[in-house]
Amino acid sequence: MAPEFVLGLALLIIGTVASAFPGRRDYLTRLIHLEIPAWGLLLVMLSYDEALALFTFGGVSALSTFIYVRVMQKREAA
Amino acid sequence: MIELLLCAGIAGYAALRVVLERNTMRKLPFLNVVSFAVAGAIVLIVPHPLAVLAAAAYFVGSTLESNAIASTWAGGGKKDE
Amino acid sequence: MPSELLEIPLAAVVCWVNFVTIDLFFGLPREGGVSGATAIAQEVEAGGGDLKGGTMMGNIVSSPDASAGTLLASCGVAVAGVPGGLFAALLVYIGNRICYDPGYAGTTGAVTATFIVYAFTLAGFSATSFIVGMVVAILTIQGLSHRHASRLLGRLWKWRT
Amino acid sequence: MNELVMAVFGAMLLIGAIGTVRSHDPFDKLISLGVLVAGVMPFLADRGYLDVLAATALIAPLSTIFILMAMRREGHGP
Repeated sequence: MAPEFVLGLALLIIGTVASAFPGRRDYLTRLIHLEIPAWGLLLVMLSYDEALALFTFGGVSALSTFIYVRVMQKREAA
Repeated sequence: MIELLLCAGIAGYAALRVVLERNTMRKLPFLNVVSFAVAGAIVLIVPHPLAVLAAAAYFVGSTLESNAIASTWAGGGKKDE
Repeated sequence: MPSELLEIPLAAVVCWVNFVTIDLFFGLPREGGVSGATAIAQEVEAGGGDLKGGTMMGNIVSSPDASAGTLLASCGVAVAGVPGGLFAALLVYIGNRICYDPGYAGTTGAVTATFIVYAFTLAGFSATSFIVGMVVAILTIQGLSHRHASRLLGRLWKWRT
Repeated sequence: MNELVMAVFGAMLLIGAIGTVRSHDPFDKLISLGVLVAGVMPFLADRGYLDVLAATALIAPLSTIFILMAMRREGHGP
């Protein structure tokens, strides 16, 4: 088994548990913890050699962070 | 081979220092050491002209990230006082 | 193997002298370029260091200066000779512009490092040992002890003015 | 890439992930996330995806800056 695959799965599990049960129940903490499984998924995709998937995922993960931040600011203001 | 091993060792040492340091702003120089070591390791792993571009992109991105973190920390501190 | 073990410390010393000289020449310890560099300097001073040396460390952190130029230029020389080094200098200039910096120190450091590393490769050194040498050099400044490194840089700055 | 070198970078990745989960201050979390990103990069270079590496390395600070925008809005001090 490729080391990228094992490390990616480890990151996915750590990040998912951390963003489901954060220390401070705060949307900012959850948002930062959500970055960890994103990188884990990138490593898992890397172990399957999918270049187009890597590109798309890199773009979408930054875009989704931006959308989450905007949505939460709107909800805080309302 | 010894060059790559030395780069990786320095990166691992600096990563440990980043996590163990208590003060937020004094973590950033260690993060800078990490990005130097990783940018060197990228070129040592793949000796290809595109690797220089990739290492420069990684280095500039990491520097921009530390710059943004430090500036926001300084601005946020002033706003609180 | 013994030649490599001798090459890397020598390359580290050459890189250290190159980037510290150029950073001091362009006056990086004088003031923080951005507010983040000033914040790092104040925290280093609070930890028992020197304010001027801390300012230089903060400037190294928050924009690519001569140390980044030396690293990327030696990478370029290792991969593609002198044109690679000059290409790396262009990349450092672009990176400096992204980080709101005039970019004189980084570009000058990259250009001088290109020719220094090229001269050493003519003398039989391998350019990859300069990459590791620069990593070791930045480790001595930023990575071992902030207190002692900032005091050393502050003493060098006082000696220069 | 050598197995020993790969083990060091894998350990660095896990150090970054655990440091992100364990630290309390949001700024400390973002700095540890930088260590995690640094640990991912050599694996991308090892597989030869230099274009993906350059794109990812420029996108990663963007998502950090988006999170910092939310933090500035909330007024998280030191």
